[in-house]
Amino acid sequence: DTKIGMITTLSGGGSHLGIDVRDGFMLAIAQSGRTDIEVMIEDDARKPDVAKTISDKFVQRDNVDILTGIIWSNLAMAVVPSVTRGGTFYISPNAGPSPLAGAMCNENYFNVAWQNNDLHAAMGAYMKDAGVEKPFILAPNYPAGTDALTGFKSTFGEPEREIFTQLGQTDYAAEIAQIRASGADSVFFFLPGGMGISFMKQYAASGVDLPVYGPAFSFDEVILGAVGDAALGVFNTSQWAYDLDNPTNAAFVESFRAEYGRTPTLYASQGFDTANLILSALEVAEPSDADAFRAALEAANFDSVRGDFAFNSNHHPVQDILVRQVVAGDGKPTNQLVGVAVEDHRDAYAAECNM
Amino acid sequence: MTEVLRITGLAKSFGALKATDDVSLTLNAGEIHALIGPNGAGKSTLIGQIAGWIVPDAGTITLEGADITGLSVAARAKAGLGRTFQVSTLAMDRTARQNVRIAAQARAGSSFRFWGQVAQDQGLRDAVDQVLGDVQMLDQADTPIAELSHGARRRVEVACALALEPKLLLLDEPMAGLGQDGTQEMTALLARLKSRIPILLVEHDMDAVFALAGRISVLVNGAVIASGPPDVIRTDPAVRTAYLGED
Amino acid sequence: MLSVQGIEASYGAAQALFGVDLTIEAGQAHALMGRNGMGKTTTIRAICGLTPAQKGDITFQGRKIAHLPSHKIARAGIGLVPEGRRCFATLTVRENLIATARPGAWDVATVSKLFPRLEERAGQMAATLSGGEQQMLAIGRALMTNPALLILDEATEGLAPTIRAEIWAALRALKADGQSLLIVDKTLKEILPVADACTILERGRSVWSGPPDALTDDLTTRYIGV
Amino acid sequence: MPLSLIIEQALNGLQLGVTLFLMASGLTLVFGVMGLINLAHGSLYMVGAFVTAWVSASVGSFWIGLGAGIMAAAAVGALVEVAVIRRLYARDHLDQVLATFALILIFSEGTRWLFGSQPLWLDVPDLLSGAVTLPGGSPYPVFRLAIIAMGALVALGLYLMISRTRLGMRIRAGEADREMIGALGVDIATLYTLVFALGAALAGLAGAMVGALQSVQVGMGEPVLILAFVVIVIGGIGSVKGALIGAILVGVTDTMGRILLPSAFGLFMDASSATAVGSALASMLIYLLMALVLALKPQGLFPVHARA
Amino acid sequence: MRGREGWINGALAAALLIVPLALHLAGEVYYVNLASRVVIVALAAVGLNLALGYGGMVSFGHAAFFGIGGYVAGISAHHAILGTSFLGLSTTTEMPLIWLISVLLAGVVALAIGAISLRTKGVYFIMITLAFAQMLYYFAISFPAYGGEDGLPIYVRNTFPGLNTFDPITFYGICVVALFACLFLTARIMGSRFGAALDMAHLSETRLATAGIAPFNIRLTAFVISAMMTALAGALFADLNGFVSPSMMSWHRSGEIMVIVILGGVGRLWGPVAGAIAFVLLETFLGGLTERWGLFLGLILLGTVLFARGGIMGLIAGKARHD
Ligand SMILES: Nc1ncnc2c1ncn2[C@@H]1O[C@H](COP(=O)(O)OP(=O)(O)OP(=O)(O)O)[C@@H](O)[C@H]1O
Ligand SMILES: Nc1ncnc2c1ncn2[C@@H]1O[C@H](COP(=O)(O)OP(=O)(O)OP(=O)(O)O)[C@@H](O)[C@H]1O
Ligand SMILES: CC(C)C[C@H](N)C(=O)O
Ligand SMILES: [Mg+2]
Ligand SMILES: [Mg+2]
Repeated sequence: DTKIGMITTLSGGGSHLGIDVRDGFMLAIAQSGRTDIEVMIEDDARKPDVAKTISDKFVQRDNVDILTGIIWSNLAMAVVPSVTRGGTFYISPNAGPSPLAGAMCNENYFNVAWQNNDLHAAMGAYMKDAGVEKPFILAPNYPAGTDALTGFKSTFGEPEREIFTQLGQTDYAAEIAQIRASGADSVFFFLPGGMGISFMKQYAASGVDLPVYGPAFSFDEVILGAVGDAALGVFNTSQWAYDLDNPTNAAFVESFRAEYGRTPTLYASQGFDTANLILSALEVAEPSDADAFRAALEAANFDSVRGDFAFNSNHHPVQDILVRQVVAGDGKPTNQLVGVAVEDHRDAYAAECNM
Repeated sequence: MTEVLRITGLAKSFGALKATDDVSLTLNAGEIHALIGPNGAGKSTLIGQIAGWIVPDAGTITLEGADITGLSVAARAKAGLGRTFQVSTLAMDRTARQNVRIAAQARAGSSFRFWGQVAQDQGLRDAVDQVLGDVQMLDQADTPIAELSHGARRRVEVACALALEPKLLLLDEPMAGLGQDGTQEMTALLARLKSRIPILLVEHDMDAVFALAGRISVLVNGAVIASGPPDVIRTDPAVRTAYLGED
Repeated sequence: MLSVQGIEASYGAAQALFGVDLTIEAGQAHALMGRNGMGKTTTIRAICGLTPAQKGDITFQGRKIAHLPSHKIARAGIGLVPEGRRCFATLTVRENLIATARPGAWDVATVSKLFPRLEERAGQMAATLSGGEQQMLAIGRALMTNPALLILDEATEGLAPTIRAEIWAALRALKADGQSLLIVDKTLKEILPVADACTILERGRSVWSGPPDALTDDLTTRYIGV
Repeated sequence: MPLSLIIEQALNGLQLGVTLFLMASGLTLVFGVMGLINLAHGSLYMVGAFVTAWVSASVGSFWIGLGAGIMAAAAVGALVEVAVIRRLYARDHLDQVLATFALILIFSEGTRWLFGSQPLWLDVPDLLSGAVTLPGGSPYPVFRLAIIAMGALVALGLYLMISRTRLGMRIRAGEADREMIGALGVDIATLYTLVFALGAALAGLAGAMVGALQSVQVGMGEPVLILAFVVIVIGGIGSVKGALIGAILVGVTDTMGRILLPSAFGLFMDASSATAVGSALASMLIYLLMALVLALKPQGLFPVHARA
Repeated sequence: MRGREGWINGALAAALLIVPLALHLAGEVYYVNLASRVVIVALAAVGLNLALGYGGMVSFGHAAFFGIGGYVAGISAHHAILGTSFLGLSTTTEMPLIWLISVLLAGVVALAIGAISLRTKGVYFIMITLAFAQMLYYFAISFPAYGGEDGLPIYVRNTFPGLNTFDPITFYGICVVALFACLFLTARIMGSRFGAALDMAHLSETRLATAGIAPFNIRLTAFVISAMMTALAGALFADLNGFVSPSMMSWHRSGEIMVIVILGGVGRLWGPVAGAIAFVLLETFLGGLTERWGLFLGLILLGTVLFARGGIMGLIAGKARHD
């Protein structure tokens, strides 16, 4: 039997991310038909100390073979290094902080989603091409937020103004006042989950009318559903889209909708891919045979909903980054695939990683 | 006659109200000096200033010649000022012994000793028994204050003050709430004490005051209007109108 | 007007009253006497519903009140000047008077006439009043509820002789106007002239009841200690 | 730094202050006047927000939702008072802390049970959506202005009630001596239930308004609760005037600090550290303010208790 | 210590010695660590109990001291691992030294906080201690060098001369000795002259001052000692978890330590131990039984306040005796 421990965020403002990762993951497990896999799931409430406690419990009491599920990079930084050093596999369905891709990489750590900088870097390039000159950029102050702005600037260059907000912040009046006063020509923001909803709603009510851009994290289907028409027309970058045309994806979207009655977000796709990666490796080796299992993971021998998928030398994906636009949907707005921003993107930290 | 306490030109105002208005008085060894006056005359305020709870606006207080005006409450107590309160301040769910012991322990030196156990300290025990005996409370020494009668509590308060081996006692209405027999007991107790420890006594019970006091000062609107032996005060017309009334 | 029959009451496990009987006729002043700790205050607390009687009956103006909550008893017409004054410390003198006032002959003006001192201190916080001033306030506050029966528990404690004389005069005047009174006070020589009847308590029991002139020296030395 | 930014931030500070005041006023009644430490006051804020969000979504009208939210908070408040709080007035603060801490757990989990763990989203009503142009020329959200106006009204009403009416005197008297006020004919138990419910209703109102602006989620009341405590302690516990002034002081200090400090640190640090240090210092700022006030005036700015 | 309370205390002590050993022999690493957690939380509460239970100082900010202990351990380990120095000082991974620094630092901070806070009374004291703790909390958040809001992992547990601290049962042994030492110290202090003065400072400040003992000094000293014990618990907690974060200083944590003291029985020597056992076990096992554990924990706590005055100790051992 294989034991998988999933630590993810199921409550609070970040919960729809964790819920989609979980649902995508469990959908794949269910579809595999395997009954010898036990998945234990616990809510970290987006708190690093809680995540740490849960991981201790999974490792010390339940002897799990594989850990997965963490959404937020600050939690990942608290949990992953000691877990992987202790010899347990950690497969990230989401958080991709730069240290874990570079200097602190580990042979037992894999990221199936992206490295944190990726989508932002792609958006920086896109905005530059689109002729944006003076963006106001903002992100929460935590590892993924810093990565986001670093990624953006790596392709765009210096913005008009950059500020950091608090993780989990719900009132953006001060930021909006600064945007209004800044003389910027546009806004780029990375505010995943509830933060994005609060920001967009308040932004729309503020009377500021600069165009906004962001990664898919700021415009997933749940956020769009809550903010309504305010986001119509906005462009965002993603490594996946539900209307991405490949048979694996079509089947995934259809079965996810059938199972859960909603359209999957990118997080669901990441959870689904993560489970399928693990399943593909389990076909080849048991986690107890660590070297063989690792090799099987590295091979990434599964059908990704993203089409082509491969691991870079630092166990992070090599993949296309897409551009989507928010359009009016059936009752509420939705994302539509409009093109590819970068093909076969590789993250910027692989060179720093030697394992 | 040696002078134990001297107050000179003490003044205290609350806003426009002069609660203490240039009061001077003395307390000599071996005497009970009573302070009487109408309600709100400023007696408690005066006691408060002597004990250190209220900071005077002007004036000085000397204890056996030493100026104590700037000292804190605790420092004055250490210097030899014992007092009781109009409303009981005893710790209700501790015994009489425990309440008195605190005072004895302060008398016997620093309280910043963390190791030795007070319960085993024979010296303290003897000191406590001594004063509890003085106020005839030995038989109820281990009863929690909450279970004592009003009169008994008053006596424990006095014992606490005595345990300090004070140079003088400040008593604010010690008879208040005591029944007639209680008042008599308290009067007897104070009469016994006065040769050892002089007392500044605030009291509305005139029978007790006239029985005990060697000197009486009358406070009206914060100022002393008369001072002298009981017989003189009793017949002073100003005092009669302001306080005693006709009887 | 008030009839108390065989009440018993306790503080937690400690029983304080073991059977108190007491009858007050309308328009009379009744003195409740006894040494310290004999249960006078507890009897009053039981009447007012503060320490409810566990046994026995209390009838006030024909109505059984033993099991009513205290505010209902008060509204039925009992006004209390409690032992220890218990003014509302954080309210001003004036607020203390009007917070619980009920319409009737006593109002701020009449109380101020009785205690001019209170008028002088009208805006002062009750906590900073002198002991005697607080006592006046407690009496004034009870009067302002215009009770049918006024209960005074050691209401002259801590008052200057002149003021006491005034209060006793006021009580006499009240009685003359038909006010019923229940008085606890330690000074016999002041209470007896006012009282129409007395009850003596001894260890939580009423041991004697009768008019003041029937109170012999023997009784007073035995039960009151004079 | 442009003047328009300062003005807008001052308004934001005012709006935060007013929201805090709505919480703080209820707390100051319960805590200051009734003498009860109620850590669960934030839960009532949450109840108001959840019920408003839920009813608004099902009925389709914010206003009906708001009414329901306020009423639900008041009702829950009354229920809690009768079932739990009533037994705690006579106890010391410790028992109150434990009991109301337990209530937080119960409310949080109960809300999660009823409404799920995910945030609910509430839309600002059409009437108050969008922005108006201020006299100075820059636009400002109508809804935030509405919050400010409403807070001012509540403040005035409460101030009059507490300081000018017999009801207010009785409540304060009840805190000073609960038994005695009963013995003088006031049904203090019912009165307290009503006051508690009023405090709860105000918290519910605050929760609903903030919910519409931000989000409605379990635990939303706790940060606000702590700030509200800070507010009433700065203002002087039990003083409605103090709560108002304290709230505005805290709101403006916090909001201004949040933009001024990071930009000040930005002059000699990189953006990420400047935000971190600046905004954390900004969050410390109000506690510094509080410590300073208490160090100088141990009873807060407007002490009501001059106890002997 | 006589009567029923003595028996209960003995039983608690025995349980703390025997149960973890049995778990160790059964190979239940996780539960041995859980026992360490109980003991550490109990230690923090024993510290608070001195101020709150015996001294009547309701500190709502003891998590600050808990966090100080934690951060001393975390920062030492952090530098030791990276081989860097702290303000030019080389750091240590020796627990005894870390404890000493934690305790001293917390003492100094408590002296400052106490000197200001003890000027206030009652609810103001509760709130000003909370304010100071919040300041430290935000300071920890703001300090990016040590992880800021995200916390600071301790990848390698600190060491104790002659012992293998990685071994869960050894580490438990260290914790339990620390707890017993602090309990003994508390008992001694409360029986001493200082303890008598502290007791009176709590019950009747006026009485104490009238006796010539300045209540402020007594309180401040007790507050400092109390903070030191809690800081020691914090240092152990950091090593147990291998992680320090500002949440160690949050008001939630302060509330939790306080709840444990109250739950166990305020001002009872072993109350905090009983409280910690009950609280941590309830949290863990209710958490295992139901997702809604918070609801049930809340109900149990509520029931305890409403129906068992004096907490667990009050419930089973009756009213406290003072002699
Ligand atoms: N803090 C204060 N603020 C304002 N007025 C005060 C304060 N303290 C006392 N007073 C006033 O000062 C006057 C003197 O009060 P004090 O308590 O000294 O009187 P007293 O002589 O002891 O009276 P009693 O015999 O009634 O106890 C009183 O009128 C009182 O109201
Ligand atoms: N709160 C209390 N808890 C426990 N016992 C009490 C309490 N109050 C009074 N008692 C006890 O009840 C008995 C009756 O007390 P009560 O106060 O009724 O006496 P009293 O006649 O009014 O005395 P005093 O003249 O001193 O006012 C006494 O033995 C007293 O010790
Ligand atoms: C995209 C976000 C939801 C999460 C982010 N990438 C992180 O690592 O924290
Ligand atoms: Mg006086
Ligand atoms: Mg009495």
